[in-house]
Amino acid sequence: MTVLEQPGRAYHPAPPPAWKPRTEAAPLLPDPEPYRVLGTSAAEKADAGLLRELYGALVTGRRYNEQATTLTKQGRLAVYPSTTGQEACQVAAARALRPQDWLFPSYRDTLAAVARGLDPVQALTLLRGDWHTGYDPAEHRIAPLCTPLATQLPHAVGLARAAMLKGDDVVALAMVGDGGTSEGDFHEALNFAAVWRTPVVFLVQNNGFAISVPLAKQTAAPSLAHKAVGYGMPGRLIDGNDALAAYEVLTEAVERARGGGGPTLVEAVTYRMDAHTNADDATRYRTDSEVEPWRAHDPIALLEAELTGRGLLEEADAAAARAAAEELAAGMRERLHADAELDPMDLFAHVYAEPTQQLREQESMLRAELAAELEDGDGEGEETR
Amino acid sequence: MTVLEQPGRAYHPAPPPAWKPRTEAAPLLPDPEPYRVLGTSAAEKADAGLLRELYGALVTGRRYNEQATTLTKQGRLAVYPSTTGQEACQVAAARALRPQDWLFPSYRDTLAAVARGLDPVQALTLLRGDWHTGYDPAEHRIAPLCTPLATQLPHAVGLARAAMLKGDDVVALAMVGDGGTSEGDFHEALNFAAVWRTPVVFLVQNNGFAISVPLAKQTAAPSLAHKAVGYGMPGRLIDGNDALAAYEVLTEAVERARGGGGPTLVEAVTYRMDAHTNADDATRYRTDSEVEPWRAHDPIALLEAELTGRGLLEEADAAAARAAAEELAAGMRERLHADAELDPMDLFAHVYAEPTQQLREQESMLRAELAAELEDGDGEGEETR
Amino acid sequence: MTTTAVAGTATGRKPATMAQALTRAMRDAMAADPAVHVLGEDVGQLGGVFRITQGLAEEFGEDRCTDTPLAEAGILGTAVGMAMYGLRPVVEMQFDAFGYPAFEQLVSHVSRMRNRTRGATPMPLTIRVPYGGGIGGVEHHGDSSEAYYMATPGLHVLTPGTVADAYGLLRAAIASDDPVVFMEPKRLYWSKAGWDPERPEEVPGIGRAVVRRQGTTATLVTYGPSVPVCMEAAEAAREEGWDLEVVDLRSLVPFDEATVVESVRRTGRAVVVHESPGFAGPGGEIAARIGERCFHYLEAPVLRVAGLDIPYPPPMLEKHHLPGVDRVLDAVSRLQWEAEWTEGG
Amino acid sequence: MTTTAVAGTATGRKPATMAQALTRAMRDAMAADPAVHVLGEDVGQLGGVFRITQGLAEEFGEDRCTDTPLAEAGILGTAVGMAMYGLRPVVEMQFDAFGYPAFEQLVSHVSRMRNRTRGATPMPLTIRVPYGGGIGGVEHHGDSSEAYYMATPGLHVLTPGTVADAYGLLRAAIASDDPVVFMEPKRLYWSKAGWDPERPEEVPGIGRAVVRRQGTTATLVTYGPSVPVCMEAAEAAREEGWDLEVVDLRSLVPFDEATVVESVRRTGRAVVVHESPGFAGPGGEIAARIGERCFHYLEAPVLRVAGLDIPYPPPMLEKHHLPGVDRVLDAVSRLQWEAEWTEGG
Ligand SMILES: Cc1ncc(C[n+]2csc(CCOP(=O)(O)OP(=O)(O)O)c2C)c(N)n1
Ligand SMILES: Cc1ncc(C[n+]2csc(CCOP(=O)(O)OP(=O)(O)O)c2C)c(N)n1
Ligand SMILES: [Mg+2]
Ligand SMILES: [Mg+2]
Repeated sequence: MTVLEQPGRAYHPAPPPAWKPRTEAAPLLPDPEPYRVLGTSAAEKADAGLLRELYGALVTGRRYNEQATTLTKQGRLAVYPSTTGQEACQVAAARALRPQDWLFPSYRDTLAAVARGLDPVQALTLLRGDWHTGYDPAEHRIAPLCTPLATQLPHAVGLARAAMLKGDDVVALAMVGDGGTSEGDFHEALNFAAVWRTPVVFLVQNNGFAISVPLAKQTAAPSLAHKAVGYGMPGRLIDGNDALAAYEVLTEAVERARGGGGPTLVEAVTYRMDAHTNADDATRYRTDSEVEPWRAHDPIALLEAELTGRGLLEEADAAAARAAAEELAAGMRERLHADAELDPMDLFAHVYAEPTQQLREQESMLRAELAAELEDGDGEGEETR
Repeated sequence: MTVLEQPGRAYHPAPPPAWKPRTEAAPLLPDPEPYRVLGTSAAEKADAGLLRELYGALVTGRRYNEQATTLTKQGRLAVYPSTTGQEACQVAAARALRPQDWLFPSYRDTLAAVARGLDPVQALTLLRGDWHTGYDPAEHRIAPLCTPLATQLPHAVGLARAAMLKGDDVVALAMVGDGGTSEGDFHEALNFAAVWRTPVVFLVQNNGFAISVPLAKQTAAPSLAHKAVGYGMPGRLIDGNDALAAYEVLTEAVERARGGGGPTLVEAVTYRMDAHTNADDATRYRTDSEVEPWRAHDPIALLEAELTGRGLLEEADAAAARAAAEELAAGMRERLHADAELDPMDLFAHVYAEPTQQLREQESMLRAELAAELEDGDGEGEETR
Repeated sequence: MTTTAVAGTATGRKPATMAQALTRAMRDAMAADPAVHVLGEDVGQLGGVFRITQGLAEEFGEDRCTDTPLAEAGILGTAVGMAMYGLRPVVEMQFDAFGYPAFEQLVSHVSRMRNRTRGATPMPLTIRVPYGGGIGGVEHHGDSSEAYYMATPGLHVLTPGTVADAYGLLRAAIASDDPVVFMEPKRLYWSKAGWDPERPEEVPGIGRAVVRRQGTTATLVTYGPSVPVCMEAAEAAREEGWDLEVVDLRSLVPFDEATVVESVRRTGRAVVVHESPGFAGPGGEIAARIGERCFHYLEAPVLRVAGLDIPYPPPMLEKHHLPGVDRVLDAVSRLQWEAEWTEGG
Repeated sequence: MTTTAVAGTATGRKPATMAQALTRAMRDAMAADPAVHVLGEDVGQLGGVFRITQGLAEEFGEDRCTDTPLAEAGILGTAVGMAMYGLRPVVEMQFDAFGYPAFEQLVSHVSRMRNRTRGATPMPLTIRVPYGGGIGGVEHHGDSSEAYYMATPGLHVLTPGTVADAYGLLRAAIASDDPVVFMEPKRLYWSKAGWDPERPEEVPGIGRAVVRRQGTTATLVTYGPSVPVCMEAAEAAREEGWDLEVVDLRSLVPFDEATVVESVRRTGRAVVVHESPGFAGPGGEIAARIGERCFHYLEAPVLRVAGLDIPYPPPMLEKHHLPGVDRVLDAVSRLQWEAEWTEGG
């Protein structure tokens, strides 16, 4: 029966019954400009020890990038995606976490893992090519470096939720690139995190490029941080070359997460100074004049200027930082110039807890082949013929 | 060389070189409340003919839903997901489009296809179970009803882009549910559309549920329309039971798209009055008291009140609307009670343009089986034994 | 098929259908181990569209049996993270075809995490996939997707053909430290058979096929929804004088080669039967393996009876797609019982 | 392998490597038909990470060769929409493993759209997938994913083993009104062989295998990256007195059964060789089919030489995974050349 058939029924234009906004949008929106601290009066409140610590980590980080790049040229790494220019993000991500927290790095973020304390040789195992992951994730609370873009983000959400359900005070910080934000997994992860209020921090390093594709071909959003509001979580836009801003905002987001405040999306605006990897030729898609302005906005230079401007960095401190960086680099050289020790039988050992019968047969085959090669005296360095 | 080694170098805290917002966020944000027209003074500007037309379509739409539901109970459809209560969205989506535009319906949106002029029997082919799609999409410019949620959205973007590149004046309107917005394909489609500024309108029918899962478990966003800002497109929040509001906003979005203004995301707040499908038992996850307030906010009642309140609907008009609806229903009954005519050989005919040798062999096998069955005289209605 | 309806009631305590056995398996696993968490679309209050998770949210709370947002990659991806933290997630994919959005997480992470970390990060995940046709479902509701999973090293793939196995295999899957894709033949959900719900603990273990019916003249190798079909075919074949053996694989990965090979060497003939399309389907591996390991015992080529090489058809035509008793018997009749044979083109 | 370096230069006009032949094929297709559009990650200015689309954006504009946002389902999904409007999209998946996010679009739409619409909406789509290992790539850069595509009715699956076929098959793929997954063996990208770039029009057509090398005593059935391996093995086998025939399938779907069956019936022995993991891999279908159709001609079981049943290994260990000449020869030696044989347990 329609209303028309009910003479005299009054017409009350009521609002749709269930409507109310689930949360206020305004507080979720990022600042219109990337947040900066260094060079502003706010920086003066920062602890000098912290600043010096960050500085040391940046100097070491830069040296790490240089050394890894050199090792790659020397054929000691299969490939190296450098974070030169992005050291502030890498270091801040690592430092914002407490020991019990988890880091979920992308394939580019070996430096973040190293800044968290991981042995560079372990961090570089994937890129060296001797195994996929060089460390026990649970021991270091660093998930495996993740190559399929954005796929690590739901892992971070799941782990944080598991910890939350167990009542453990654990925050997961997951890193992804500007390109990675276009993937469906980015969307699904952020949505799950917001709905479940899991203690996760999503850090987008917007370094301007996904290989050759510039940000303008990746998104039309005001900023990547604006995506946050669509999930009902706060978005923060920061200068990713300002180590102090990055450290502050990430620490705050970690705090918020542990306090039950749920996830945060942080976009760090930075720049990939090197090519995508050693295998890439950046001149094919960008000119040096595009890169140039970023040299003046170098994360180390920014922090150094702050420190020296305020008389917080003696030449001795700087020298100590350089020495520590050199020590790390020397260790990398020494250990990565040595050949990796590999056991081909590892190929079968970890596919399942118990190898299948088929795997056992294949294992025997390979064992026999290796034995035969050894007999022929040409075992080492033999290529698949 | 670090800055420290360059004595006298001035410290200029410059903003990150490349930073500028790609677009202003504020104009993209939806209204805080769903947009309504009916019952407000704005409705008075609306064309009476349009209102009567919408009314007729709603009445027919309701009848269509009822008839399809009845036919399902009678075993004439395999399954039917009803849009009772959502007729305003269905009708407005169809009416907002011009003949050359394309509609991309989800599995639930058969009514939108019918409102666009498709024969109900063709629209219901999928749900009847005789074939997957009952019409030629290009002929009607209606994409196949899409079951895997949100996967039709990138199709709409691609089609609209193809048309745009060819210089054709074509807009695609794609429909998706509140649940479907959680899928990665939703995210990827909206992002592609915004980056490419394709002429697409995304219509989210937020009917409160994804099967049994209420919106609160689906998203924590202020509204689903707020997702738009994260892609750099405008978001519109509307009362999906207000046929005029829906028609206006969708028409506007279609206009904007054809004018080169790019995509729009429209969230229509509505309610699924029936169970998810005939196979679902809604009492398992919602009480009648939740449904009740929506009965007063019925799309037909709202429009009818507007029309009668303003003296625009004579009893004769209403009777004509009901008669048209009954005619459609009678046609459905008659034609859907007849058994579908099926050719089992269709199973092989359209897998490829040219069947493979394997398919030809299987075709022969089935042909022989059918011939044998016929010989045995028990061909019809024989179940797989 | 000869089935004995069990004297159980339809309550949780005494399951009688395969659906109920599966529910019971999850319930028992959750009761036994607090690390077991169920998640998926509509698994909570609704109990899943097939009601397999019915009662779990009520009994264990919504944190243990959780309705997720509608996003399969997100579901499986978060389950990966939960497993990294030591939980044992049991994920429900609502239908076979809706597992595809999660394919990347499955192939790139679930199947590789243990290997990637040299054993440090196992993935004790169970992914439940209702599969196959025969229930009148519309497009995307009848796929048999097991070939994809079988071709992915690092996954186990189990599928029950009987009510008892449904319970036992699902318990084994959840107990496994490796990821298991657990394929549930949806048209057997409502089948009842001689399972004693009072003694549900008999778990056959992963990787063991079973001879469902002993026979001497040929072996039918099958699994899941085709098990009842083969049993019925074997009964019918007696009239023709064939004494067929039926091997129910139960576990597609690991593949129990020994049981299959032993049977076929003994009978000398084999037909592989499954519902998934034949071309590049599971039967390819099985037939190839039989061909290799039983070569000198075979009296006839190994034949395959499978779904057609087509996208899953609409409900009104699915009967022509599904391998039924007649097609199985026809294949058996082509196993070159005569001394003279001619080989097709 | 005996290869004749062609007298072509490295310019676009005279391609000499497989990479260049592929570029040329797309270029010629785009020039011939304005409906052909290329899209993918980095395919524009960069020319793709393997430079296969090099020069196309420059020559045809960015609307014809388009850098997409980074989202594979989005890429393939929009390509579906483009095809619905009459275009012929050629999609590049950057690497094999990065095709997985697009799996749902591929299986649920690309492969089914024609069938779904009873032929009204064909999908003239080409999906280029660089696949396989041997180039020292890290995790996720060495997968052989063809088994997934073969098991999906509605898709064609092509893969070239030579430079000439790379050109011809890619032209045929783009010209096809059906979707083609075009698998490019990435370690052959830089291979050069006797292809005359002055006569690039010789297109072998879809669904035709080719006998790459004639022989009499056994047949190697192979494709893609394993073609050169088998050619080399056949040469080496001459020393042992074996005269091996090599069949290059070129087209996995449609499968050219006639050519394979004819060869194996003639030689009486077969080894199937591919790089994808063996279990439930392409070789299962091929060996099963040979077993069925050549049963009475076979002197020995059909053997398979394949990648190990493991996730693709890290670069330093990949040599142990890849089926090389020695493993092929070893399989040939096990083809029961002696009258007496014993069958393994
Ligand atoms: C799912 C997936 N698709 C494609 C690739 C290939 N790929 C590796 S890095 C990269 C660009 C990533 O860009 P961005 O996310 O911005 O991270 P960045 O490299 O700048 O750190 C691409 C396309 C991949 N690794 N994973
Ligand atoms: C990819 C995918 N996952 C799961 C399903 C099963 N399914 C069908 S309808 C539905 C709920 C859809 O909810 P919503 O998007 O809100 O649309 P509505 O049904 O309310 O119209 C689900 C989960 C599906 N069709 N596709
Ligand atoms: Mg980037
Ligand atoms: Mg809904």
